Amino acid sequence: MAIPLPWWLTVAAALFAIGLYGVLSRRNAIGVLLGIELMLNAANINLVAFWRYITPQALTGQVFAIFVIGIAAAEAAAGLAIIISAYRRRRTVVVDELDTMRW
Amino acid sequence: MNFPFLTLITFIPLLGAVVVALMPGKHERALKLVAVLFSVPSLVLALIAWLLSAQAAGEMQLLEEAVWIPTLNAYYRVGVDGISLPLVFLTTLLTTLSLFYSAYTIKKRVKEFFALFLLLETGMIGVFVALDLILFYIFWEVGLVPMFLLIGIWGQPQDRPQYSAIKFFLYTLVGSVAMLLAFIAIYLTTGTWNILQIPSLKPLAGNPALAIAAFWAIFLAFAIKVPSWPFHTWLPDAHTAAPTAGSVVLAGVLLKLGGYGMIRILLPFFPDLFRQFAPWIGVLALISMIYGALVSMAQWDLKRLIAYSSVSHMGFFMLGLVAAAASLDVANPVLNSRAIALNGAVLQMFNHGIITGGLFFLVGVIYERTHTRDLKAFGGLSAKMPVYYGVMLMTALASLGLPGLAGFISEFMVFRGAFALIPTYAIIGIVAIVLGAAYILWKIIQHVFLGEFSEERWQKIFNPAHWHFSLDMARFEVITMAPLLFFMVLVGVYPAPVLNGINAATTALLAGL
Amino acid sequence: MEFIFNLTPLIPLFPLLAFAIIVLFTHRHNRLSSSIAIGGIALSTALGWTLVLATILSGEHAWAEGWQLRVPWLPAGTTVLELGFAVDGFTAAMLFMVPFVCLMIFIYSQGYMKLGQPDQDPRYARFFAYISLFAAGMLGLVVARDLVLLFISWEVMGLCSYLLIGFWSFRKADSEHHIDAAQVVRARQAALKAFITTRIGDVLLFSGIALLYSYTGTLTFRELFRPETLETLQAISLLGMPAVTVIALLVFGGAVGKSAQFPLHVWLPDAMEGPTPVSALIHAATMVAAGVYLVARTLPLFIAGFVVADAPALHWVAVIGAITALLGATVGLAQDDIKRVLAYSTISQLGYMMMGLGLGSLVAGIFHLLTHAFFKALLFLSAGSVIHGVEHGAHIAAHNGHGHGEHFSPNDMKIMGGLRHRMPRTFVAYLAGALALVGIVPFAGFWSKDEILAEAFHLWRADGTLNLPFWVWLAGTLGAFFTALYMGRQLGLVFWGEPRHAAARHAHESPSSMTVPLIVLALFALLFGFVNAPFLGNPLHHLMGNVHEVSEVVHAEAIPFNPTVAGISTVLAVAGLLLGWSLYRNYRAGQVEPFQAALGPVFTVLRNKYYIDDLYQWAIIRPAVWLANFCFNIDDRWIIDPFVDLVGAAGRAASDIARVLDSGVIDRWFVEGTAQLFNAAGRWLRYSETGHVQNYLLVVAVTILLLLGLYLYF
Amino acid sequence: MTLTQLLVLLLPELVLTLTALVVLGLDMIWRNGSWSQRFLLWIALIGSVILIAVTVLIWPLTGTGGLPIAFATGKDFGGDQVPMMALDPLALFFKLFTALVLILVLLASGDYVRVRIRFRGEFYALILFGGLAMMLSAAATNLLMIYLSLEFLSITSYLLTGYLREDERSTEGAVKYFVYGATASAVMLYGFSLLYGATGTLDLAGIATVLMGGMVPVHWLVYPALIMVLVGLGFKIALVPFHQWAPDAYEGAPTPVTAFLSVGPKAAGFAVLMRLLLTALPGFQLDWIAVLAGIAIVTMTLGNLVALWQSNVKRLLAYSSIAQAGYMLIGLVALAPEAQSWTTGLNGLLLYLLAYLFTNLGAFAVVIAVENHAGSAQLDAFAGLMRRNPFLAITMFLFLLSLIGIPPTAGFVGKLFVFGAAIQRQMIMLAVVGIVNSVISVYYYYAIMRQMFFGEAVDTSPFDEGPGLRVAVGVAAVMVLMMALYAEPFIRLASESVSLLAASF
Repeated sequence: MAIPLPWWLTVAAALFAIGLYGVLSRRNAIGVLLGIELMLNAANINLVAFWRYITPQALTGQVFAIFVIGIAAAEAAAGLAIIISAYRRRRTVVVDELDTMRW
Repeated sequence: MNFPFLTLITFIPLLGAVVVALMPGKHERALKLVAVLFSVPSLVLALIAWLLSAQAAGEMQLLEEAVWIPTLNAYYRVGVDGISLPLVFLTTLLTTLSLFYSAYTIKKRVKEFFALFLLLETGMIGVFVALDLILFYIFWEVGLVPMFLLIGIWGQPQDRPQYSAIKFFLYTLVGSVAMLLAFIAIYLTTGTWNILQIPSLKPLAGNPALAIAAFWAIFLAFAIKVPSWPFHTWLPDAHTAAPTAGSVVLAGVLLKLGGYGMIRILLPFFPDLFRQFAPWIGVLALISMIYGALVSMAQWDLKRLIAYSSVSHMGFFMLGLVAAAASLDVANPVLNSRAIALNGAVLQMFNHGIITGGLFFLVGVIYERTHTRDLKAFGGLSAKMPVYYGVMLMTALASLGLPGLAGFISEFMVFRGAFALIPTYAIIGIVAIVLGAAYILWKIIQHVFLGEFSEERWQKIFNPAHWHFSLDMARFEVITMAPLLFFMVLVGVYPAPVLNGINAATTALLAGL
Repeated sequence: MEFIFNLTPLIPLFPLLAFAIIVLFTHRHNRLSSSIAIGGIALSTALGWTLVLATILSGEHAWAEGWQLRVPWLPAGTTVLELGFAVDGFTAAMLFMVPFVCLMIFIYSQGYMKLGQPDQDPRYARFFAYISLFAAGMLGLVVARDLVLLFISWEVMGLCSYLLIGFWSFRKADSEHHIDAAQVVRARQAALKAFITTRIGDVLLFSGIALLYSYTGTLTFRELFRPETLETLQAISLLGMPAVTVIALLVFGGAVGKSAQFPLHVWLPDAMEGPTPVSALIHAATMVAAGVYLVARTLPLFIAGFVVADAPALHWVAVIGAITALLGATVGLAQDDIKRVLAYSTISQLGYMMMGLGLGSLVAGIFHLLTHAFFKALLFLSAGSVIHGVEHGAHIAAHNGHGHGEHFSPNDMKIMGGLRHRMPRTFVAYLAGALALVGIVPFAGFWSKDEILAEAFHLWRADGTLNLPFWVWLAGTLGAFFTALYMGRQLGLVFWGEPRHAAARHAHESPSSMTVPLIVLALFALLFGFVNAPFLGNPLHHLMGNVHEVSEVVHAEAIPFNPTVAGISTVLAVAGLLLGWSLYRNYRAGQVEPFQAALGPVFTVLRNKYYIDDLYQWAIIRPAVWLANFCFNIDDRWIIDPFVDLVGAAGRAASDIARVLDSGVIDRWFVEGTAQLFNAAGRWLRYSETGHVQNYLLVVAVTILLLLGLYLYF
Repeated sequence: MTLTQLLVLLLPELVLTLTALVVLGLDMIWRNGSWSQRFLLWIALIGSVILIAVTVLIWPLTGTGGLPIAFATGKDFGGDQVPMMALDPLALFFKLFTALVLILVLLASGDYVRVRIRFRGEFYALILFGGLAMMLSAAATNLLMIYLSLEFLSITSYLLTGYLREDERSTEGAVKYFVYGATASAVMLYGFSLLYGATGTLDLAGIATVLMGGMVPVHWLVYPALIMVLVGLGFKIALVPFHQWAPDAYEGAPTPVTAFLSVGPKAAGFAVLMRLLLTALPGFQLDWIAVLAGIAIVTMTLGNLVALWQSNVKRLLAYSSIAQAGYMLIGLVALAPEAQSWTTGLNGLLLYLLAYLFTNLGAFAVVIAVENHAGSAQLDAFAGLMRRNPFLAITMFLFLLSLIGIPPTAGFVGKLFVFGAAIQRQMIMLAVVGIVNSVISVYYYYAIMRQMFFGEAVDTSPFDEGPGLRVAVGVAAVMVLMMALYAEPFIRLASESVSLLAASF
């Protein structure tokens, strides 16, 4: 109880920003995927923190976070599958090089 | 429910289009025959309807009404009065003639041509009979599409048909979407799409700015179609590129859609605004008249020349309309002057359809033989093709407004009204009549028919192997022209039968504004 | 009696039917066609003369009031514009002349157009169709009850005029030897010129009619001329004048065009390119008189309309008439073409008629119209006979090996000479016509011209100052002298002296089918003047003098015979005739013309018709064509120019403003420009789609920041 | 609510799930490439048809107010019953909508799948699952449910996009789609978390109640949350500037998938957007209307302008569908639920969606047919189509007209309603931009028309489109015409579907 809500939120926001930065800057697709995970986790921190500080009587935030963790796993699985199939075809996981379609 | 004249007139061609589309494409003769036959019932019914209704044409006749989209308060509502009857008849007549003519001249993609043409007819007639804005708009656009394809597919390659087609399409679309917004705005204030009812509800009366915007939006749509200067530049291209029958219908009917809209919708919906802006619209009319005539005079392409003459002639129409709208006085003799001006405008549409339609057929006659429209390539043809000369001369003279032929009557009435109500405009506009004589006689008659006939030059442009009919006008061409010539003389000599209905309707319309 | 009048519409209808039948059915049968045409006009003549008789017998009331028939024609709001036929004394007078002269033309044409000869004109039937239509127009004009039918007929005649002037404006080079290529070009230009020039007048008339209809709601003569109607028209102000004045001047504009008055007279001499005597005759005897007829019909308007105080619109008629009379007579002095001389003579005589009307004398003007129709018809037909004879002579000469292949015009008086021996009957007829034209007692022209001059003289003396009638009289008298002078010149050149060309040497008399109408017309030229001779009590005056009495402004009393006027003009006429004849009767080929020697540069001006044609060419036609091309360029040139050229054109634009307008302003700048703009925008925008997904996400991130920023800002 | 009741109410979802599972199961039983596998398509189709029947069947159950569907009782969640979904008219509309999408896509995909796709059963099952996700998201009334169903839809879509594993473009499109989509949904999730923080509840109606109460300590969080949620939904709908994945994904994906993507996720996105904004955030109307109006204008304009330069029909239609979403958004921006008027904006949106469904799927069906035959979806593959297959050319022409909005086609009715709404709200500017854009759009639709009607084909032999495509195209064409000529039932359906939503606003 010693740590006030804004602190948690700040951590979450920082995490979100780091994740977004990772998404925007990593060349490796796996790195991008990790950035996305960070962003999801930032949201999770928010959800849990809000639950704890605002509606502790209901399980809402916590449940949501748990679902998000599950979804994140599913998403990562799907993403990795796609990235692998791209890698098979192109022999690269550098996102920048996937630019045959443009304009 | 009485006999559903208008529904049948409108939709029999559509049925024909479907039948033609479903027929096997191999039997071209059968296709052509079926197409022509499907256009005839509408013609006959339109004539009967005209004759039946001419007496009491001041009111809407042959009304049919059915709920169509209740939530939208849209009805299938059709009816005709003295203003629309001649135009409906004109449409059916020109379509039938066009199909008949095309049966001899169209060689490629026959099935599509005839199906599209019948579809076009439905769209055009629909506009003239629709009394519901939604229905009106739908028919308005239905006519657009087949014409677009007719120009694009059957146009002459050297005339950039695709460019012309899309230009036509875009121009019309710009106007019609603007019009659509205005219609919606009108509906939102009146709660009805009923063309007859809206005027009494004073659409947009509470919102002057919006009313002005709506007025000009609708005007734009119709002015493009008419076409008024400076919205006319699609017209010469479209006319030039279109196949003969397409040009005929384009000039003969499609331009009338705009004119009809101005009379049926713009004027009754916004009589005050129309009067307020009449000076400006009048200027557009004058520019169209004179500019169109001048540009015609400078043409060396026969078809373009006639296309520009349409700009000029529809300028006369606009002048008549402006004269009729320039005052809201319903006391005699002002009402009479206004009625005469509007009669002239309506009759000018009818006459222009007959005459310019005929002129385009006649251009087709020479073009089918020589595959050129260059005025410099001809000369002395009256010695070689005397019948053609005679028919062309008569049509051209009707076009320049020779008394005794149709064009004069409407010009006379337009100017009669204009001199009474907007004399300055009339005085300036009179120049266009002289110019009209100049381009028609100087360019068409003199360059094509007069002068020395040169066998050598003729051999260069005429290849007998490509023409299987007689050198002078073939029988099918004469048959095509005959009804048009008949109407030119009838209206010119004794206009009362045609005008009685128009007069009743315009007088009622103006008195009710 | 009423029954006969009810047949009036048939008068124009007979020739109209003949026209329709020829065009639709019999145009391949020459003899049948010409017979139908002659039959049609003969029926009209018979009926017309019956009507004349019936009118005369009906008594004075019928002469003034007339008979009428109305047909509802044009629904106009709550009223209906009617069209109708009417016969009164004036109409009767015209009906006596018009169908008969037409009949003469028809008969003469049948011979002249060489039916049955090997090189007959293949357009023989067409010719008869045209002149039938012409006759229908002229007759319709005469029996019109209102301006509507009048204008329709008026324009129908204009059309026929166009067709007949341009009759030889096309040919198949291999089969039609009787016309040459130059003739084709001339005919085609002349036809166009005639139509457009008269069209200018027509448009003025059209405006006048439209205005009249606007203000009064009627176009019937009798209703228009009611005093109250005229007062209404006087009360309305238009362009700073009473409306009636403007209308009268506009109507006169129509007459100026049709009757070839200055300044719209230029088409008439060129109109002589039509088939030699016949269309010329139309352009001399009958149709061109329609303008005079129109002014006479609408005379009350002219009197009621004042340009300024005390100067009725009518004065303009007199002034223009006087100018035209002098102009035509003087230019006639310097022409070589036998028909052109007569054409200018026609212009001049039409001027006389206008002078007569301009002085307010309906009868004087119309009387001259009637006599002129007969003697000018005679002159033209005789001239046709002369030309025919010369052409024939040329054939013989060519046959004999003289002047082989040499180009000459059979109309050129300079090559003629001494024809009185070779063509005696033609000579006599021509002489009769000339004497009538010059105004020698007792030929018809003397009586009618004298009445105009006497009218002017009378009005002058009644006032006493040097007023307008004085100048009119002076112009008329001078004109009479010039008329005599050019006729003397013509007679001398054509019929006296020695033949100056092989063709003239071998010329011989025309066949009797042509000379018989000449003799009939010569009789009329001699005797017709007596229908209004003062010593017979001015019968014509009684017949038509009162047709405008309803208007209460036209007063028609016959002017008594004035020996002074008659004396002066007769002396001048005889002097002129003798002078011209004596100077030219021994003219030799190549010699400098006596007039040229005497007049010097003035002669050159006359020969060039006062340079009016050239002036029009420069001041009107060229600018109009230039303007047309200019507009065309604005609109159209961009199609011819590929779009790329715009760049180059824009570069030159600074130095040449016209070029900017050249390049399709509307289309290229507004239509194409918009399209180009969208296209360019699209082209530029699509590069945002880089294909790099992280760029896309950057856009998202920036958008989020932007929207948040906006939130904070507000 | 008993379990039986719950199952009845969830019948549509259950039908679809079962069908998908059956397809998957049979796919495992029937050897790959065996003759029997063609029945998979039939089973999927039958399932979709049953879906329609079931939807119609349970329609009366919803009553006037709609039924909440809760999966857990209140005790477990520490409060009263917390409904996750609703069975209200809007949800039912989208169930119907989904069924139609599925039927048309499946019909159109038959030949394409047989030739190009190895694992047919999985493919059909994924499409069915995609439909399921659409239905769930359209019915969701809880942020959690919204997130779950949207993620479900997304993951299905990623996989479908990358389904042509041998195809460079397909995999590349899938990667981009995935990266973009995952990021966008993460942003959206963050937005959800903020919304939750600001209100303390995940229930949409609850959020509204809290916000209306005015006792929210962190009110300022709502707007950032709104923006972030918009990112996620904008991605789904492909609104500018969250649209950039769309052209690449559309071009790369197997064409039937492109057809599905162009309609399915977009519709789902709109459904969620409507619910979220109208149910949860009516109080922030001014904020989101302003933002969405701007987005609508940009979306229409950019979509159309960029489309002018495309030479691949799939990509062209991708941009076209971006622009179309812009028009639809006008309906939401100009909503006027309080007005007793013919157009509430929202019904216009639904009508437009419906029109777009038939039109766009029809157009893609034609593209599939051409691609099946010519092997490419470049513009020149359409050359001379009128000669080669008039049926396809004419119907394609009809679809293009409908996309432009020319009567008598469905697109006209859609435009009539959304522009009508704009004018009703005096948003003339929006309407004018809309019509200017529909004129611009003619330019690129014309590119296709020109090829079809005026273009000279190298290969002029006629070809047959196959029965499945013929039915798909035919049905779409008939519906496109029907919607204009017999619009009443469609308008009624759309109006009733939004009535509840509008009433809650």
